[in-house]
Amino acid sequence: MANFILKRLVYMFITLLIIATITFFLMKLLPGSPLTNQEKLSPAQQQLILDKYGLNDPLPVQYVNYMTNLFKGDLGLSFQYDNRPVTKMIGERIGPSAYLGFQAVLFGTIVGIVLGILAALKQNSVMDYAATTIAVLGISIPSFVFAGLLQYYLAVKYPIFPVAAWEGFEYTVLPTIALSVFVIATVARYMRSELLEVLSSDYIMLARAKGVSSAAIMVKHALRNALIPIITLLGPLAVNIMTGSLVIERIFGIPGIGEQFVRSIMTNDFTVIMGITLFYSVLFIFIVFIVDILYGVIDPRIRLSGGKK
Amino acid sequence: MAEKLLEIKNLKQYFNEGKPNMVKAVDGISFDIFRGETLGLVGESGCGKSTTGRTIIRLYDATDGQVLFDGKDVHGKKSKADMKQFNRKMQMIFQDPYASLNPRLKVADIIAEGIDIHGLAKTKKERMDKVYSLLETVGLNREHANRYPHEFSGGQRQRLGIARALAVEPDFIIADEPISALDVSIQAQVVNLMQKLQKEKGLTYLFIAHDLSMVKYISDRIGVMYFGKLVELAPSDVLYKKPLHPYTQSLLSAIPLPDPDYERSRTRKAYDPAVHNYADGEQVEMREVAPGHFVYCSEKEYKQYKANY
Amino acid sequence: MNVENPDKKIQLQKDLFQPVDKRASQSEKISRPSLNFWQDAWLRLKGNKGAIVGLILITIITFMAIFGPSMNKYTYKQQNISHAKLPPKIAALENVDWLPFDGKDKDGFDMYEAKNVKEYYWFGTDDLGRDLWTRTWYGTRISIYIGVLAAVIDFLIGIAYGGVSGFYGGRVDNVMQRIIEILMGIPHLIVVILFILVFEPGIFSITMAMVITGWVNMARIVRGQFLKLKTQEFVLASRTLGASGSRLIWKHLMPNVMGPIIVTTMFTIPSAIFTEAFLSFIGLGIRPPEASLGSLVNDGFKSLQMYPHMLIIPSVIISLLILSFNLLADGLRDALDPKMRK
Amino acid sequence: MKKLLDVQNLHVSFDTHAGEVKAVRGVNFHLDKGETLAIVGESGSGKSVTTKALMRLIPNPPGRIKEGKMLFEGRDLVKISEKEMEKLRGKDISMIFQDPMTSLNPTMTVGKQVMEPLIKHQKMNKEAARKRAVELLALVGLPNPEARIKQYPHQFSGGQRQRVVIAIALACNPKILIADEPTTALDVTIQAQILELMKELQKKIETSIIFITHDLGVVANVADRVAVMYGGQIVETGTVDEIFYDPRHPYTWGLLSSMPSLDTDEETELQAIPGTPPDLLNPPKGDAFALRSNYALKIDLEQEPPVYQVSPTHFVKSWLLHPDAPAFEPPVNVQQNLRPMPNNFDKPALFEEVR
Amino acid sequence: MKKRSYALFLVLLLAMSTFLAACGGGGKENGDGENGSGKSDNILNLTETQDIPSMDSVLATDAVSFNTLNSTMEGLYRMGENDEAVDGIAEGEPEVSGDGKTWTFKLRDAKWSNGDPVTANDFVFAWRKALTPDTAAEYAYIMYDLKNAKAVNEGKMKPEELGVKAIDDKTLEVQLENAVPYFKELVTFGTFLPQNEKFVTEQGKKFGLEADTTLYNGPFTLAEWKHEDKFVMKKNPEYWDAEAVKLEQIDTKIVKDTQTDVNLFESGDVDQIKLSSEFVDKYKENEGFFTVKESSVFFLRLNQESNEILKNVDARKAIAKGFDKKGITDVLLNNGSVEANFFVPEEFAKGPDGKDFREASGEYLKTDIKEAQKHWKAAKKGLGQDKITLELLNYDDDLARKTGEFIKEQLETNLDGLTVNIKQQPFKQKLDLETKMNYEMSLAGWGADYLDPMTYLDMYVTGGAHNQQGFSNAEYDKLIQDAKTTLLLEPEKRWEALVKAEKILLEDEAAIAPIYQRSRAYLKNPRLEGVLFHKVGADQSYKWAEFK
Repeated sequence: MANFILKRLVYMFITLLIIATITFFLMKLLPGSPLTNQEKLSPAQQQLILDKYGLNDPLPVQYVNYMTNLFKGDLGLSFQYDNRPVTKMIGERIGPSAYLGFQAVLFGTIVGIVLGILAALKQNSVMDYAATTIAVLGISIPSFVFAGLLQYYLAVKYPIFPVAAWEGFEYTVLPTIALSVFVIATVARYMRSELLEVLSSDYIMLARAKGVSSAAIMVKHALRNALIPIITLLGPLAVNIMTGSLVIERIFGIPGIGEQFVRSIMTNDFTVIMGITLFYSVLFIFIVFIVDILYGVIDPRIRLSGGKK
Repeated sequence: MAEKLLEIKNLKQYFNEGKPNMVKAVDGISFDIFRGETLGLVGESGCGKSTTGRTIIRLYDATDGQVLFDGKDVHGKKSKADMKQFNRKMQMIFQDPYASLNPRLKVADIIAEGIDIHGLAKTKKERMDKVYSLLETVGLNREHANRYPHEFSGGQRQRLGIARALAVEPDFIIADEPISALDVSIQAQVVNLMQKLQKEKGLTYLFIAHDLSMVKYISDRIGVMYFGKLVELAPSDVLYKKPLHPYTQSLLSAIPLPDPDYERSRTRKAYDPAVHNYADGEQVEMREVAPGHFVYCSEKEYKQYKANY
Repeated sequence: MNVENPDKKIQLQKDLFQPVDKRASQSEKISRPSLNFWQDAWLRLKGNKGAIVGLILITIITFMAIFGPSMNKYTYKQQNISHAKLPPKIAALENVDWLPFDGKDKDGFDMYEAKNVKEYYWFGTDDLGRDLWTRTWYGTRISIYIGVLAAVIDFLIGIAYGGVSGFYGGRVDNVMQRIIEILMGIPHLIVVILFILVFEPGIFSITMAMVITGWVNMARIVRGQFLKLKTQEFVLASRTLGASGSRLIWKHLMPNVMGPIIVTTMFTIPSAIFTEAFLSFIGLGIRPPEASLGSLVNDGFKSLQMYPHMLIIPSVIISLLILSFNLLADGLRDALDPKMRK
Repeated sequence: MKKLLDVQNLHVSFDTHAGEVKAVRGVNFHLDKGETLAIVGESGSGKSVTTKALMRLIPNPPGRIKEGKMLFEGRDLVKISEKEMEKLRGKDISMIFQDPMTSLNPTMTVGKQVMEPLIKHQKMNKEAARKRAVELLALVGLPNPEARIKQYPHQFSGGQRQRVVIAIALACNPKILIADEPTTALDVTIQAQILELMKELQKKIETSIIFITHDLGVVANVADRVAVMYGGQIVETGTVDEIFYDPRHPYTWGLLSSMPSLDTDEETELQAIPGTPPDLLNPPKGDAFALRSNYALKIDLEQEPPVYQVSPTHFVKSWLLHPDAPAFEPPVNVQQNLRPMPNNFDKPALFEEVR
Repeated sequence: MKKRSYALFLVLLLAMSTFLAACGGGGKENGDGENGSGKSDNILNLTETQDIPSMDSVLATDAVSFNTLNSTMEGLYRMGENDEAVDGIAEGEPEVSGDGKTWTFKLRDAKWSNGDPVTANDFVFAWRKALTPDTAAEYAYIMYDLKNAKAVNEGKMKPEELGVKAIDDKTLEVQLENAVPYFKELVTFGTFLPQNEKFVTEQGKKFGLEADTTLYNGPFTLAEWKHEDKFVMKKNPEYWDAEAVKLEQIDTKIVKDTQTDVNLFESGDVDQIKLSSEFVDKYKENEGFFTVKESSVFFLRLNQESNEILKNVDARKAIAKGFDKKGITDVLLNNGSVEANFFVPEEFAKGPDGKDFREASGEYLKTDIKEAQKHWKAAKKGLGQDKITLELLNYDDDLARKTGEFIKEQLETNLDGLTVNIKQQPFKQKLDLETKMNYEMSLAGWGADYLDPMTYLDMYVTGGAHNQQGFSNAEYDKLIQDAKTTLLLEPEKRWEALVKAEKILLEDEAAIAPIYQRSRAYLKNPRLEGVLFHKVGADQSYKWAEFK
């Protein structure tokens, strides 16, 4: 077990190094420079500023500098927000995104599971169609339209929830709903098909033959087994959602990292792009790792040393 | 009977070699197969009998040991032409009639695969004629050529598998549990067919099975495998009448026969590997107790067997 | 079915009790009609109402995407700024009260009258006075084109990569999987945006940007299937016959992975259409004055409250399109998935 | 003897996209207290469907019990509610499935799975159920049950798992145990152990067993009575001796002669039943077996045969027993074993009882 | 949790059904919410589209920073009504030497928010800091009128050699390179704000990054600064003119989506918003609707350096005259923007006679399709080409996109044989392409840095940093050079020179194709008054704002 974890950690570290390197050079492909007010800068001044940030150094030097700083935990300063350390920026932005994301994943998973169960309980029944339709409908409307409509109808026209801001639970309701739609749809569909498979398995047949009631079969036997594959799905999904959605954050005025990321790409804020990319990668790789460990906990058949059976 | 078609010398097949989960599927077995005979190989699931078959036909590369077919080593470097030649001479029939036929191909194409690969038919018509005659050989008819495997029953599929193997006119066929997935009533069809083909075409079989009564019926000699080792090898009558190895005895005593009176009186012998009580360093190997009757035993046991024979 | 009155049977004619010939050949007869895999799948699909609805909708929308733009005299880029922002008006439906095709805005004010416009714009016009009917269907065409193109390229790369990785296995597979792991660890957004920035925005670069991140999924699926299939007995059988690698791949593996691949492809199309819409949202969408459903929705989004037709029409079509692709894909999965087969 | 279970004219169908598959087409049989009834037949003959119907475990849709009665202690299992059925399952009737590798929940400890019916039907508390579970596992011959109840199924071998399944099935001392090919997936040596165990336990708790198999050796070993199924119908029933030593139906002949015994030598050709089982989507007219039979009569292709009674316990559904039918000799290796049955009637009688 | 989920789920369903209902019926009413209700009278709620990039005045480059600095800081003077400089830390008019190159300012008693007095040295420190190369202040060039400023900025001189010094705590002397007539207005620009040396040194790198690592001497202080979320300004009791400040607090929320902005206004959460053109129709009858004319002029850059076609003056004129500017301002923009037949905007700079620059000059390159077609014909003949393709570089802003699309269509319709391809890029990348002159036509905008036509016209001197399109005209260069130096003391002549220069640029050369001068539409709580809008520097002043 310890051996397994150690080996994985080394792998993860190498993967991250490669990702950092790739991103670094990818960014150098970005056309344009990171200067903020280039419109009005004279070429001499531009050189001055590029010098300040070391952007005039040869690429290998820049790379070595960057990686050296990276090892020291220093992600550099933002270009767009003068002198603001990238680490601090990420630290401040990730909070709301992660909170919202977590809430959305939690809510979406629960609703998705419930819908999936309802659909699977009576395959090809009205309930099944209704649940599947809700699941698919949710992802059939472009997210910004959906979010916009939510805001217009539930905050402006019928002021049940606040329009936008980041000031407390009631402010998170609409963005959570908007974000969770995708989770609901994904989870519900998976849940349905996994449950259908589990429910037709021999051990469910045996449980029924034991006289276990349908409800108990669902709760005690089917759910856990159907959930196992969903964990694999949920890990990366959670990373994606928790690292923020540009659309939702823009529309609901949430100071999150997703919006920041897109903006930093559009404004060539190299250090921030790098920082967020690395942060994302770390999170992603870490979550995948956690999911693997979790697998071992939830599914007794899998032991970490032996791999999957 | 005297001509050796196949010699297997100290064959070893280890999986995951060098890793903690190493499996010694086949652990140093040796035997010969004579031209025109049927050698049965029996044992419990996981004893390595299927792996032996697959290693012989080079679906796996042997970890150690030699397989001499017609005096030539099967393993080791071979040219493409040699390999093709070998593929024509040695064929295999598989266990699962549902998995062994490509569900997307028409029967004609399945059967003709060997013909296509080895260029055995010059025209389309010749190819189809061969297919029709093969179909008829295995008791099916030409209308079946245009159907898909899933439309056939298990027995029919197994016969299609035989037809496919026959298409390249092999000398030697490895039948890997060809009947264990079939119903009793169908098993006889396949076995009869195999016998008939052996007579007509002078085929040699390695017949792998766990159904002892059928093996006894079809085989000239039988080898018994236990945990990767061959523990007893003898002409089939002899094996049934005078099983020497305690494992063989246990195996034979467990077979239920379709005779209620016999069943009422049958007693089962259990096998406990501890009975051998081998001392450390004691030489345990195949020894010929009687002509053609080999047992895996120690020197002490050998004397005992010999004395009681 | 049930036994008839047995007394009657006793008096059955004696000649009925003659032995008949052995009819072994007949006993091998297969009574069901011959169905190959695809015919069988089609039968299953036909039984799935959702999938059929999806299929019909896709057909209709595709038809409109092809012929819709040429159904009136306008082109997708022709502007008439004095006719800007007109609500929908359809000759035959303008007098049906509850339909929003009467040329009146949301306050019931007849914009056509106010602007002295004689023409009918079936879906209204946008803020440059372009005919939305033409633009909507033109945009649908582009969206479907992007979706399908992305799916097809995904499909090709995914099969090639996943196929090689799965077929050769071992060290090759190991290295290729590591590469995929690294790719998965890089946020897709940066790659997509970067790609579009480097190669100017346009249908092709947008499509390629999606492909560049999308193929990984396909490759993983193909690889998984290959790994599973290559130990199947029918593949082993072919190997014992001396089949070459390419024969194994093209005759045995590929036809059998088609099911999951097609399903994945069907899911790729809507997600590509959506990605394009997202790119429009951040201003990197299709190059104007070209239109895609995504760019139309994005344009209309801002006018939601004032000129809802500019949002609702393309939104409804994009939603229907995504919905029907999803329904069809779901149906196909049920129809093609061997797990679901008996 | 009292009929514990009486199945009358049972019809089960499955609706597939190709049409209605009539898996069970009018099955009649009964089970006496304490006896073992073996149902033999090839796959697709309807034997598994019949027993699943008994437990009301046919998934609906696509399956449904179309018609018939299943009287258990006088109650018709077709009619009772799902709730009542739940009370019966595992308590009065329990079941063992074919594949021990898949019939245990992989994510639940073995102990919990054994305890479940105890808690449900015998209203035991957890502690009592646990104790009983340990006893049961000991009873089925699992060594060290105290420790093993905490383990998960994947930590058990196939034979051990089947023992666990048997422990579950026997937990509430059921009146009927349905064993659906319980040993097919096991190796012979393990099979022998399991069969011994079942017989031993049957003596202890006096349960009746319905044993489904296609292996005639196993039938000979376990059965008191045998029902032979073909094409969704029972074609012959009788005591085990009657079936093995005085079979009357050509299908039974075929079954018996297609298996070699240990002394069948290589020169004797096995009597294979040619062809394939009928497709129950379009069941053949008349006698379903006629197409594969060497003893088919013209009438077999026209009309379904009635049931003839050969002895008080021996019933055959075949036109061959009609007085007008020609006298056929059974295959050689069946003939070898033929012996006169003491209870046989002089002449087969048409069986008219409406059951 | 489950219960709540269920409730939320119902809400979701409700939302969807409402949507469907709205689609079917075409929802008739929409709630024009009562604005600004329920909020305290002394708190102003605003939105910005982005966070404050920097509170370090010398590093600030953008509207949000300058706006916030304008509210929280005070320079020598600040912009008052009609863009006239009013007293700030400097008390009364400065003393100007005869050659107009030495300006002396008297400072009043004012305090920093930590209690320190505001001294002349604070200005010296800040200005030197801005010009030190290490600071890499992007707006350093706006100080280039200071003596030695350029040299200092380019590292050729020491910061100490900059023409600014503290005579004593309350007296600041400034040396200029040229006698800039508008210097008083120029120092209202954010880069000229003072900084407390002690505090700045103390904070080091952290200065200007947080509310509490910044020091204030203006009408408000930054009390709370949640990055990317909101910032709160509170009235500064230490401010010298605190009496004039009516508001207690200004809350600014970061909102990136225009729709959300409008929704927030509708729900009464915000008192004033910028309206994008889509919403103008909806709100133009609203009591709180108004438009503000800005100094920004939008135009097409026509790259005459590398593009053969655009080197042809007829082609440039054809393009400049060949599209309907009115359509753009009236239909597309719809926010009070006016068509630009000029480069120096109207209502921007007044000449020595007190009249607007536009009154002194004329209208050039007016939309005239017939003229355009004539020019086009001539151009095609001159070029010997019949089919011409040009690329229009554009950026990812909605208005820009629409403008580009419109112009493309207009030009293609009006000018026979012309194909315009639009290349759309994010703003940064677009600027980069312009700098590299890697474009053919480009949609560009230019806003004033100071209140003089020069801020526009000196762009196009040969080799000018922002020329970026290879325009070169000797006469033009001379006129500008004179206006910058020799004519400084002769305002009328200078004015004439500038008028002439613009005429050369547009009428003779058609170096650029002006499109429109931007106005912005705003929507405010009708009770809100006293917000000032400026054409240079900070966009708005809230010092005098109040709810009536």
